[in-house]
Amino acid sequence: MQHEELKIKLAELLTSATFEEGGEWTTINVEAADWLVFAGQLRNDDSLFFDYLFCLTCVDWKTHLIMVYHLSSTKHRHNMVVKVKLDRNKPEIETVSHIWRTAEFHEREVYEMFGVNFLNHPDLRLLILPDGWEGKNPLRKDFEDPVNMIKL
Amino acid sequence: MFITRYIKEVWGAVKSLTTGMKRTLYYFTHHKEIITEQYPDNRDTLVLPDRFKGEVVMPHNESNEHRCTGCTACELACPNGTIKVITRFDITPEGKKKKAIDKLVYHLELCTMCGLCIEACPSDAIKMAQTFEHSVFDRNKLTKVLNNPDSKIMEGVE
Amino acid sequence: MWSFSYIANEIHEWLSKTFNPTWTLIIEMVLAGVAVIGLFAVLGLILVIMERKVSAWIQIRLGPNRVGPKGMMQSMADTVKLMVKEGLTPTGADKIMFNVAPVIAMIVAMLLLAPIAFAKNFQLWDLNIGVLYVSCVSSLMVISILMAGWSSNNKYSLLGAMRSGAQIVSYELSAGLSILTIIVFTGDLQMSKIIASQKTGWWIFKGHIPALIAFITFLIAVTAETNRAPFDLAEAESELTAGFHTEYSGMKFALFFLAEYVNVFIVCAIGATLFLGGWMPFHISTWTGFNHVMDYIPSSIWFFGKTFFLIFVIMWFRWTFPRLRIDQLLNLEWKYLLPISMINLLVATLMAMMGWHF
Amino acid sequence: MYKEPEILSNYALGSNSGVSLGEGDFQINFGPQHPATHGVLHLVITLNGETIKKVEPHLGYIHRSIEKMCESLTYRQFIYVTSRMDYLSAHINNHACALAVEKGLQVEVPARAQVIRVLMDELTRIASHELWWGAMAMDLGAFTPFFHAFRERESINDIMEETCGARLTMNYMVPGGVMHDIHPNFQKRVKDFLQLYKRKIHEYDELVTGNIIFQNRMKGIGYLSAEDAVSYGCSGPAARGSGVSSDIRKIYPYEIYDKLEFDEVLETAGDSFARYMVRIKEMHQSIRIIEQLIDNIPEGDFQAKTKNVLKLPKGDFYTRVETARGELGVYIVSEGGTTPYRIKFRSPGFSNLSVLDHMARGSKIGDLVAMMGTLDLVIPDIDR
Repeated sequence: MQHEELKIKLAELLTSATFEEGGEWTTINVEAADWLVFAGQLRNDDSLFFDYLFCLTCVDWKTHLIMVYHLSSTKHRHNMVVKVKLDRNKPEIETVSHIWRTAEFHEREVYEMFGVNFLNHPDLRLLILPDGWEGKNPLRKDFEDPVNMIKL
Repeated sequence: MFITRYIKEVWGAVKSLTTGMKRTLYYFTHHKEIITEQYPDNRDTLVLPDRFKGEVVMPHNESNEHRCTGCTACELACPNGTIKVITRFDITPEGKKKKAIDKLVYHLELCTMCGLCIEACPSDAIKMAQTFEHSVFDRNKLTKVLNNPDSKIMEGVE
Repeated sequence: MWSFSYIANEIHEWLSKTFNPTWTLIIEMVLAGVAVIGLFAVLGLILVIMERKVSAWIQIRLGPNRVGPKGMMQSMADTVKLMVKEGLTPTGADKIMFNVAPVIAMIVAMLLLAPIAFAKNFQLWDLNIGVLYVSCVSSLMVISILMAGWSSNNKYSLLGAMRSGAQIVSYELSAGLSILTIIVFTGDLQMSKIIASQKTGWWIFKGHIPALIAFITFLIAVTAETNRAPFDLAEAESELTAGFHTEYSGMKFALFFLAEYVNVFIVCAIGATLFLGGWMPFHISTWTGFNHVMDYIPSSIWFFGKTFFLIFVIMWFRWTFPRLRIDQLLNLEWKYLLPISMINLLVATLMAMMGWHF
Repeated sequence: MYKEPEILSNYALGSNSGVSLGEGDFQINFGPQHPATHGVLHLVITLNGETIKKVEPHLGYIHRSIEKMCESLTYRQFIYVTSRMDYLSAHINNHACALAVEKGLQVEVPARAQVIRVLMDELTRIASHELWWGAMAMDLGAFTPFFHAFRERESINDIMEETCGARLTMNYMVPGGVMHDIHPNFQKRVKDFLQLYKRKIHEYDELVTGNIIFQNRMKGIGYLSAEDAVSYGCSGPAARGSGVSSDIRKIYPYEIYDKLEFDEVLETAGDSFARYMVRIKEMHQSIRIIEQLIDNIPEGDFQAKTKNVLKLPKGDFYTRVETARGELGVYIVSEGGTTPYRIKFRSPGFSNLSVLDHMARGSKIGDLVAMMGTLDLVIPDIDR
């Protein structure tokens, strides 16, 4: 499906969503509350069929966090980006690991690196950081590590 | 039939195993296929390609002159903070102040041999040397000063 | 003149003249013990360097080439290294069993040397059930591996030991059956008589196809019994780090290492005795001149030559094949080797009854 | 910051992990130092006898936080760090980053540079597959193929050393092209390599592929269905072994891949042997690409003119390339400055590792090693 077509279809599915222009792929902003239902529709709708979540990450914008989901369809070969804005002090979002199994690992990574709490995640534990890690989440902008200098 | 299939299976297995054994026997008997390089015995004949990135050096000519103007382009280009340019101001015969390097400090222990400093240098003052035996007993020896003592900038390099 | 049997007889005569019979026997036993231990050490050194060179050439490498002439002293250096290493015993281990296991491995290997004929008339003990003795004692090897694996208090070791238990017990069967094929032909269990029966030709030639099949089965089975690749599941480096000897270090590890190589030597020696005529030279029936030349080569060289050829074949296996999985290993034994060797034994018995072999 | 955990054995299965320790079950730590993990991967395996009940990866032993490091490096500098992620396909990682920066700057890369880049990518892919082939055979207990694979790989490394100046972490790609022109000997040496490769390639089949033990160890092991492969985000040979068409070079062509003749290798069996065959055949396809290009390197610049200080416009830039292990995504969020605001590397190994638990359940411990071999896990790529 082409960009314009996809936009119309997506706007039908979720009326509250806004689109972001300028990117390479169709980019849609979704509220955190709508995300779980919307994700299921993206995966299961035959004309959309976004079955391949190829990138899941988070960006810390100092005032808020933004979850970024890159989706692709192996059937229709179209791509889209979903952005979900989260509260920085209490970031919570529903997990999508039962829709795209790959999200399980990626969400665990985001959980420890950004402190985003994924609700109903089957196994939300530290994956990369050592057991017993306390304190801030390393990829947030205000993280400073006095032992291992990262900035030069 | 079961028996023929069984025999075929065994026969195929034996055949595939002997193919592999033939190959290894070939290498066992053909010693000229050996590819081992006996470093450090072959040190004299070992030639490294001229582009090999081993270490940053600053070439000097016979009258102890280099081409570095002290512009700090290499220092800015380096991703690891490997290079530190310490500049001083020389008084030229005309009485003007001119920037020149006092020391160009190079931390070999931090260097990843990416070659970005060489690319960045506008006056071709530094280049990569083809050395690779960098081990020393003291870490301090890895911090090097690239310009020779009392060296001067070459005429005509701006 | 300078054959092994000559030297042995000289020593025996001198001892008989000097001491009374009891002392003679005791001194002879001590001498034999020293000789066996010496043989172990020498075998260990030679086989390790041989393995390393064979693997190197197969893998287009040079192999050890620094210590001594052409690297031949490399295994000496390794021995020194292993001897000066600290032999750790893990805290949670069963100390007695842990330390006894490698010794048992060595004792089993030593016992196995008794009935082997190294040269003409040169044998420690020519007992009348030689072959039976060998197949009985060799199955004791599994005890040391099980002890080592269980007492280490390490899950990898335990897994390795359990694998090894299943493996050795099942492969004993087809090794035994293939030995039985030759016994059916000879009609005797005594080593010297088995060798004597091959005076006119080795069993691998005389016994037609059944002997050949038995020989191949024997090779596969003993490779498995000595835990060598492709059947090295007890060690399985890439799966169980080092299997049953994961926790061993220093001299205790060296004993296991040595026992493995001595076991390889012994099974190859038995294979050479049963199928390739032991110390018997290679004869072609009517070529008298050729047979004469062959007779001129000392019997010990014939024996060691054949044995080392078989050892090379087993090493060749090791450096060519990938490892089997545990269920495939047992499949191979119970579904392929065992039925084949049983049918083979049946055919061999028929042949022996009808006198169809040469 | 880091506190020693109070309970040392908190690797015990969590209540929500789906499997509980039954009678006769036990757990072993597979790694971080283990001969088969080829690095510092730590798997906690729950076993019942020899049968695997659960595989649980614990990562982070070689985590260097490359994503955070890149936030303080300029667009020219950050490329070199990515060589250290998947060190076996360093060129392709650098290529992905260079492409992402070029996408932001909207620089046209000269034709010569494009061809050189593709040539280097394919050589890297062959070198990476060679190492995988040897290492995987070694995992299965055959030691000889490892050395035979290194013979061919070594000649690729020599080519790299001559042209790029380094053997493993070349840092040859720069935004706008490549750092230097190719070495005058390059074409001749590549042709020599092709000859050597063609002379030796049949030995791979003799030693490993055709071997009955190897086939039995591989066939039917580690089955992965096409739906699972997509759902778990598998890419590269791991997905193509299950029949999922996922070659980025074909689907979303970059550089000159759309003008080249090569096939996307697809196997439908979905087992370890299928993944093995995909990689073996992929080497042939790479050879095909190199043969098409080696005599047709166009004349011209090897680098586009770019500004001294690169500044990406505000926005998101995402590039996908096909590395030897699968799809590598580089996601740059720019605020308009000289350094990226946030970088995310979507590494193929991370997603491919997540499928291991699903694949391995119910199989033997020896199979796990074979599966890990065919997934071709490179640990720095997983940890980043």
